[in-house]
Amino acid sequence: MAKKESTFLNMLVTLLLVTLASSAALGYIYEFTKGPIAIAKSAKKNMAIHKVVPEFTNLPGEEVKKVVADNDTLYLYPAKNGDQLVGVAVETFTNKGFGGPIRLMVGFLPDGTINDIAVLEHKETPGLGDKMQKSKSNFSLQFEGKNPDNFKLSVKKDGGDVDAITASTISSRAFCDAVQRAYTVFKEGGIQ
Amino acid sequence: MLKTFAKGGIHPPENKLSAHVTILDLPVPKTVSIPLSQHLGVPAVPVVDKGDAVKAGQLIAKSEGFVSSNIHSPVSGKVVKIDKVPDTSGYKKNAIVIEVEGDEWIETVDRNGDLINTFDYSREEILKKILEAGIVGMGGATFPSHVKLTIPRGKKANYLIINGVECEPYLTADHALMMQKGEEILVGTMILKKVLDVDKALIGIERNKPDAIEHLTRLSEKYPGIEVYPLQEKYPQGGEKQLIKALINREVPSGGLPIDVGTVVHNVGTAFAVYEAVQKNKPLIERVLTVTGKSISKPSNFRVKIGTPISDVIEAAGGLPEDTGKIISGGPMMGKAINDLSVPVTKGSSGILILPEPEAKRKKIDPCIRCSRCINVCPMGLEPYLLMSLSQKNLFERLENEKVMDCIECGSCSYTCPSNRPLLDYIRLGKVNVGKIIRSRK
Amino acid sequence: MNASDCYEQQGLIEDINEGLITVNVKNTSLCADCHAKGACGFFDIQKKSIQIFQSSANFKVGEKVNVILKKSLGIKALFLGYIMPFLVVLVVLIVLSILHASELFAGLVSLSLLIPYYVALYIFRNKIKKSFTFTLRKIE
Amino acid sequence: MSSVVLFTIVSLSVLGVLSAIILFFVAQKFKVFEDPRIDQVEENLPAANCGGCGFAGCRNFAEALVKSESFDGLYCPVGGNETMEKVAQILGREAVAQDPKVAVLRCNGACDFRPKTNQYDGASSCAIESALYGGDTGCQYGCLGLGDCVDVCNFDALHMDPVTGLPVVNDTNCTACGACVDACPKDLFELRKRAKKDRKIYVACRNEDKGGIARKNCEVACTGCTKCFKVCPYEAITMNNNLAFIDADKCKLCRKCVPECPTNAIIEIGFPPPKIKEPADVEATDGKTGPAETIMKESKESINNKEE
Amino acid sequence: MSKLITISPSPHVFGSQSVGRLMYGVILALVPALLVSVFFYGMGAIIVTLLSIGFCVLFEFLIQKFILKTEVRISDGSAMVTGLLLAFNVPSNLPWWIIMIGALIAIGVGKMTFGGLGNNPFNPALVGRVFLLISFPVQMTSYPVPGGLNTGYVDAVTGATPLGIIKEGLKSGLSISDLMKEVPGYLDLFIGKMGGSLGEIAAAALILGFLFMLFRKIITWHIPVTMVGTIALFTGILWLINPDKNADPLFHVLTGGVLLGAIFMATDYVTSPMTPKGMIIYSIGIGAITVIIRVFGSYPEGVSFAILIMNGFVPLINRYIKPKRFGEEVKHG
Amino acid sequence: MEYVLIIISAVFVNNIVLTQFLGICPFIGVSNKVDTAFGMAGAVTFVMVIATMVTYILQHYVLLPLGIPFMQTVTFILVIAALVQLVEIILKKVSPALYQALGIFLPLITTNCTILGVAILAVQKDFNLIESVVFAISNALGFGLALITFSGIREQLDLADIPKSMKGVPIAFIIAGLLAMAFMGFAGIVK
Amino acid sequence: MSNLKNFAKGFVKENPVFVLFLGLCPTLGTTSSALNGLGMGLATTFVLAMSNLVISLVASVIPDKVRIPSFIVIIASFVTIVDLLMSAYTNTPGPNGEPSLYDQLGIFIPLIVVNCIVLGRAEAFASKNSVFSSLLDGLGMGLGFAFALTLLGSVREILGSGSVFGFKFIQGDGILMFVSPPGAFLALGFLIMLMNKWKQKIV
Ligand SMILES: Cc1cc2nc3c(=O)[nH]c(=O)nc-3n(C[C@H](O)[C@H](O)[C@H](O)COP(=O)(O)O)c2cc1C
Ligand SMILES: Cc1cc2nc3c(=O)[nH]c(=O)nc-3n(C[C@H](O)[C@H](O)[C@H](O)COP(=O)(O)O)c2cc1C
Ligand SMILES: Cc1cc2nc3c(=O)[nH]c(=O)nc-3n(C[C@H](O)[C@H](O)[C@H](O)COP(=O)(O)O)c2cc1C
Ligand SMILES: Cc1cc2nc3c(=O)[nH]c(=O)nc-3n(C[C@H](O)[C@H](O)[C@H](O)CO)c2cc1C
Ligand code: SF4
Ligand code: SF4
Ligand code: SF4
Ligand code: SF4
Ligand code: FES
Repeated sequence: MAKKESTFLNMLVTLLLVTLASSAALGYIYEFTKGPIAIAKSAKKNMAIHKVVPEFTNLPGEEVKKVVADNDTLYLYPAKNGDQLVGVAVETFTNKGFGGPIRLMVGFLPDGTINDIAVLEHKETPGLGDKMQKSKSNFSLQFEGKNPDNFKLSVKKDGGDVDAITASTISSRAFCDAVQRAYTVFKEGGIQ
Repeated sequence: MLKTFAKGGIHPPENKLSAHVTILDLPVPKTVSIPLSQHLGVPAVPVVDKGDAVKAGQLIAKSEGFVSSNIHSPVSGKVVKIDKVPDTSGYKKNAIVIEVEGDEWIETVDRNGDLINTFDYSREEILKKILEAGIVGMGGATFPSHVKLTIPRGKKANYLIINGVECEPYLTADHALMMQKGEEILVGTMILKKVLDVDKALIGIERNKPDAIEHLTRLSEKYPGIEVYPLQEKYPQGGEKQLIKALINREVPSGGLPIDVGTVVHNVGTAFAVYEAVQKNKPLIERVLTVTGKSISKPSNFRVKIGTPISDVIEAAGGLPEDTGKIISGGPMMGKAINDLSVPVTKGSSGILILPEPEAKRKKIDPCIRCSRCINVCPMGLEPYLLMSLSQKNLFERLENEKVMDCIECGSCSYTCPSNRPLLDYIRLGKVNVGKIIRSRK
Repeated sequence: MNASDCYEQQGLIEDINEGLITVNVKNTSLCADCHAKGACGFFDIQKKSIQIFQSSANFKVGEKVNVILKKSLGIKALFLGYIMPFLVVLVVLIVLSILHASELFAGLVSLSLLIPYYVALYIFRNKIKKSFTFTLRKIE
Repeated sequence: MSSVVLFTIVSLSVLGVLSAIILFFVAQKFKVFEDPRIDQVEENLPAANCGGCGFAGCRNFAEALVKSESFDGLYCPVGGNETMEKVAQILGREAVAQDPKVAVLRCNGACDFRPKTNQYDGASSCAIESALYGGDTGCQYGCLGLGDCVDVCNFDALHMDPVTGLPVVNDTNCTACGACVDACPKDLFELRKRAKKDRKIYVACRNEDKGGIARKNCEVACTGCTKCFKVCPYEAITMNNNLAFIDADKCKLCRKCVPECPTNAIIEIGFPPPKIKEPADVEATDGKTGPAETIMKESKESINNKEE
Repeated sequence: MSKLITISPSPHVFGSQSVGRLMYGVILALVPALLVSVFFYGMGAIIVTLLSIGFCVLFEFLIQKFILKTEVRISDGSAMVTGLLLAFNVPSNLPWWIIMIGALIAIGVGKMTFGGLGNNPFNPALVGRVFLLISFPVQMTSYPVPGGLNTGYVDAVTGATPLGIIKEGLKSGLSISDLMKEVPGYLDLFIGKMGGSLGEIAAAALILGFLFMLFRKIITWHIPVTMVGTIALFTGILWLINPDKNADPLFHVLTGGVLLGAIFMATDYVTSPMTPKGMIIYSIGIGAITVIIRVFGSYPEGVSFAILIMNGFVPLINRYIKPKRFGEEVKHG
Repeated sequence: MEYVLIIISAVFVNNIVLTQFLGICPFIGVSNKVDTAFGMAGAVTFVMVIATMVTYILQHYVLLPLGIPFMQTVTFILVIAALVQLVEIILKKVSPALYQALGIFLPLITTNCTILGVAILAVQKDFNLIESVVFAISNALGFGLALITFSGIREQLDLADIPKSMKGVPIAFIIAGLLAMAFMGFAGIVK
Repeated sequence: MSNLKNFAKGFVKENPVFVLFLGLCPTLGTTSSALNGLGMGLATTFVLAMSNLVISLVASVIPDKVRIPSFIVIIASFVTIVDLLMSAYTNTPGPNGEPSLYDQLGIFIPLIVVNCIVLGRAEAFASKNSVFSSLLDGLGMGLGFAFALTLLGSVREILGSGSVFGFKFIQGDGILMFVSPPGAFLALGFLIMLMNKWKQKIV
């Protein structure tokens, strides 16, 4: 095909065709990926819930309960296996972090025992406060299987039971603060 | 606080070894060679030929154009050749070589040493005498004095400044001259005042010459309108821009001349030469210079015929010491090193300095550590470290913008640099290159 | 003229007509310094011609020259061309939002105010033209 | 078709058309594509950006080549005729061949021939030294040996010979860009026509002093004796200010002048035999004989050969 | 004359200052602070200092000799100053390999990549220090508690710096008056009995060094005085506004690296402006940024960062703040 | 107050060049002269603000209502490209003298990733119109700050003896790294 | 030029990052680990190859003056496609809650559209060459880009966290600076320097 002259009409037509083709293709691909994208998105949240509570069959996202505290919101996701409540995942926060707010997902068994904790969001210093993540150190493991009723959620320096991350008392304190807040809310109204 | 200029400056050890030595007349040498270019401007043109007999004081080369100067024979004898001879420029340049025979002078010169302190020539007459006597600035720049004294139209001088600062270490010629020919200098100053039509003449002298200050102050009482000012010791106070700043707190604008701030500056030697030219009809054929150095046996001040080879002068001061490392025509800060003892004394030679071996060598160059010492000492407010690197990288436009042409080449920056950087060497090179560009633009 | 107060651009004289010299300067894009500009075609080099009234005695068509613009004029151009319209948009936007106009309205109105701004520039174009003077210098 | 696809198509098409209109105007008013030949030409230039052509860089030169009507005065000394030929092909023009040139140093005042009379101790720059004075030997015309020329040579064609204290031109690398010619404050470099096999005969001296003085300061100085001038059958030699000069264009390399010179100031290079010694060999000798002297010997030897 | 005479352009006489003398002067001025440090931190201070100097000089030597293949000029003392100051900026219990990395970064990245002495835009010792702080935050923020001459090296008991205590306390909502009880008193702060980097603690010794350098004309007063003044001024204003949340100016000046930074690091010739006016602008900048970081930032101490940031602005300062040229404004007096 | 936070954050803490890595190409490429850097900063401010406003309106009043936010990339780039060119045309038509002066003063502004990046970030951060504009301005300032400081250092280094192998781009990256490191000191000023 | 050469030149001789210095933002922004670098590189490769392919197909019928806008639309479409695909299939967080690849690459995916290499190749190569060689060119350039990103990512990961592609080989942290922004600049600076030296050696 020969190159078209750059007349105004030619240009309009070409561009129209190009845009038509592209947009049609894009529209189609969008339709095609819409499903997987949505799944991936919801899987992201569920993933965190999945990780912190035992196996469940319901859709905790549908049954979420919001509790407002300290100018922010905690989310309680009940996890049920059939009709049986197997645990509650609490999305909690603290503003006492070293680098800014920290958001955690704390999984409680129905009796209030901490099952697991996942860090959703933090801005702590790499190498210091970021050791609260499971992938970086064992710090958060010490909470597993502890019930805050008989495990004091504050660092040893402040008379609690938690071993702080080396050189990161502030982050450790903040972590405890977030877990404590989750537990309080869980206690107050979490258990259905 | 004594007066001094505001910014920069250094105070190197003074070493004024010959400070109180009386000026002696050096015997007339056997041959003299008189360079045709002893002044700033166009070289003079010889008016004698090989074989001609000349008398002392006779015109032998005529000024060529306005910015040029007459040259007279300092001796009587025969012209043996007009040829290239090494001079202080470091190159061989045309000179008239005269073999001395007898001591005949042209008749007009009054060789009597008595002071004549009255004159009543008109300004034009004085200027003409100065022009004819071939007087140039004795402060080192050798700028023809009649040019300086011809005030451009539209400008007016209000001060005459006489430069008795002599801030260069070692040199004492001006000091000795002020002590011995004080009154003549003052008369010369009166003459200059008349030419310039100013009421006030200021004589600036650094306080390391208290006797000269005292001597001239006392003498000046007789001469109305002349005032002597003691100044704090600081190099380069003798630079005319700095001296003007120190004395009357005016700054010569960048690229400007002293006359732009209503002044004319002359060296005490020039004033003396003017006195001799006007009152005694004596052209500029001899000058006072210092021969000095730590290992010179007799540091002295001599009155020397122009054209005398410096070897004669050094001989008279006790000969060249064993440990000579460097021979400098002028002072240690601005003088020029020379490599040939046959180089003649010229109108601008203010001294001969012999540096011993260890002092002659420069030290190893280190990288610039940006200590800003060079900036702090630069009397012109320049940034020598920057100028040097711009010059090394051939960035002429930036050099011009950084005002490289304002540098007075005082060398304070090189003196002070802890890294021994050859700042002035490169700045000078930059000035040459930028100067070329500026000229090509015109 | 002191070079530090000026910008310079190389150009080629395209035309000389009764003292009106037209010079083509290359306006290089951001990628000017990039040696891969040959590989990159993003809105590449454009030419701009500049008209200068200057005695044309010394110049020939096809000659390379430096076009010199005073730095203060460059800054003025920057101001008129970019900063001022930016301020206009910003101020109007802020005023409208203080008045609680809807975002769409505020946004569109403040953007459309660029039109009168440019119209104003157009009206004053001759005045502007007078204040922007260029000088030519030969490149040896 | 779902509404999303529909909206996609509509919105993008609208935008596409709008930008088409805008960009149409852009194209109309602004877009001046650079002549693609400039790129092509530039690709064929040596990319040395040395300025030997008189332009700021290879690209500027390429532009000039493309824009000009003929190649008058446009020549890349670095690429030489070959490059100009290629460029001419691209532009469909006639290349003007120029004789290739090479830099020669018109001073042979090695340390052995030219005793030092003083010691220079300023900044290490020929320009600065020469501004200060004539130099650290009796000859004020000769090489100062601080290598300003070496610094500016972009082609690694110059290096200082530590023994002679003189720069040595590497004929193979030298592109005759002329940078050294401009850099030398003593004006010692000359770009001479490259003859066959890089043979050359030239007066390696710039000393304008009278014979005796020149000779006293440097053993190999041209004394201005005019012997060579008289012997040259082709009038290739001129005398000026006590100095002989051989015009490379007229010189036919007959070598008659070479043995005439009483101070061996005329240098011949590239003539057989013997072969030119590698500089490495020179260094291997006890360090006293520098290339200059080697050259001298060679010329003497070749004289002998001829006489036999 | 047996020897050839020398010819060179003017001037022909020179002052007596040299790079080596300046650098060794700085080292001498730092000795009192080192002694105090040894007094409080024992062997650790000596080991860290020697290691740091050793590594810095070694790296400078290796890079000059084998990588850049230039003249080796370790004897000019600048690498030693860098090493000493790097050591002064780290805790006295820092493991040897971290010191090595710090020295490599300081000399290798901070100095030699730019061509060595005189060319680096950023203060090498601080480049090394901040690099370590970000890379090894645990080790770089665990300061030994001053325990006298026999405090160990790596086994030292660690604690917090006064600034760290304040910062942490404020974060947990305590007030200054409470916290002041936890930090050492002013006399201790003045003589250096507190936790901190090994060279920054001894205010008295640092000031002694300052006087020595002033006397020897190694530095001028402009940078140190302006910088300390600015910090005192800004913290003073904050303190007056809210003494319960902001420590007083004296505390701010005596703790952390203010004095060390002001006297020895901000004054580094190479990375500070060339004119007095420029120096004043520069040190006001350092002071202001230090206070901002200390009060609002997450780092308890900001001097190092502040100096590095202002180092970045030095070329601009030099470009716009020129010495007053002679004859610039024509005065007719 | 939140505007102040946006400004401080974008200029110092999360500087667009030094920590967000946007606009590196012009940062490395055009930052040789301080004068040009100043000009660039001014021009980029204008373009960035206008581009952000237009894309904001596009996003919120076209793409979102139509349910096609995935068309963001395509539409934004088209709009921005056209806009940049449009400004040029208008300037040229409206005041040739001004246009010519700018031509000598500044390099052209092309659509680089800063402009698109800021437009997209403003949308991602859920800013309202004014916040978006403030965000754009502060990023332009941050860009300008980094560019100007950087060009100052490079101008100075032009006179220094950088080792040969480091000359040019490598040293530029080292400087940028050290500058970025210094700017890390601002961490935490804005939470 | 042979097809092979055409393909290979992107790796060393005309490497977009180390030699041409193009697309520096993603290079710095996405190389905190080797895997991220590789991911970004591959995403870019896809766009490059596909847009080169399509453009070389249609270039001959597009009038000169709308060339650029058409190319932009085509490239942007492929970028959007990558974006959509990645948000669908690479958006799962890691086992320990590390952010997904899609999240880590973040804004740099849409910004592929302004990456000079993409448009540059379209203009300079695809619009003038055959479909197959354009595809190869795109693949070569893209893989060269990916190679550079992976290399930088690996270096940063090794130094910064003591691991490559997530496999840890030392306990604890590495030199954390290398995983933070300044480290990206420093590492790239020294890599380019080394590349320069190496290239000089092999030439
Ligand atoms: C650069 C730097 C980053 C820091 N980051 C954190 C952090 O992320 N989390 C934290 O708890 N402490 C951090 N700190 C340390 C605190 O300032 C404080 O020193 C520490 O929390 C208290 O020390 P301790 O835990 O050893 O008692 C950091 C300190 C510095 C200097
Ligand atoms: C080119 C030139 C022109 C000068 N013209 C005048 C002049 O017209 N009037 C004047 O008073 N001095 C004039 N001077 C002399 C200078 O003011 C000055 O006295 C001279 O250069 C020596 O000064 P120095 O020794 O401080 O360098 C001129 C000097 C030069 C170099
Ligand atoms: C750095 C410097 C130092 C100078 N020192 C002196 C000095 O000590 N005495 C002096 O008479 N002239 C000195 N001059 C020369 C003066 O600037 C000026 O040329 C001279 O006083 C003019 O007088 P004249 O024309 O009579 O020589 C110095 C010049 C410079 C640049
Ligand atoms: C007064 C003074 C202060 C210095 N401060 C430092 C410093 O803070 N850090 C450093 O690495 N070197 C310092 N040096 C040494 C030297 O200047 C430094 O290594 C250069 O920056 C290297 O180019 C200092 C030197 C002097 C004279
Ligand atoms: S720059 Fe010139 S005027 Fe300034 S100190 Fe140096 S020599 Fe003197
Ligand atoms: S005095 Fe020397 S070391 Fe100091 S700034 Fe000037 S040139 Fe540099
Ligand atoms: S020797 Fe001279 S002419 Fe030859 S390449 Fe080198 S600088 Fe150019
Ligand atoms: S030839 Fe000229 S430039 Fe080269 S070293 Fe000799 S004097 Fe210097
Ligand atoms: S990739 Fe070039 S500016 Fe960002």
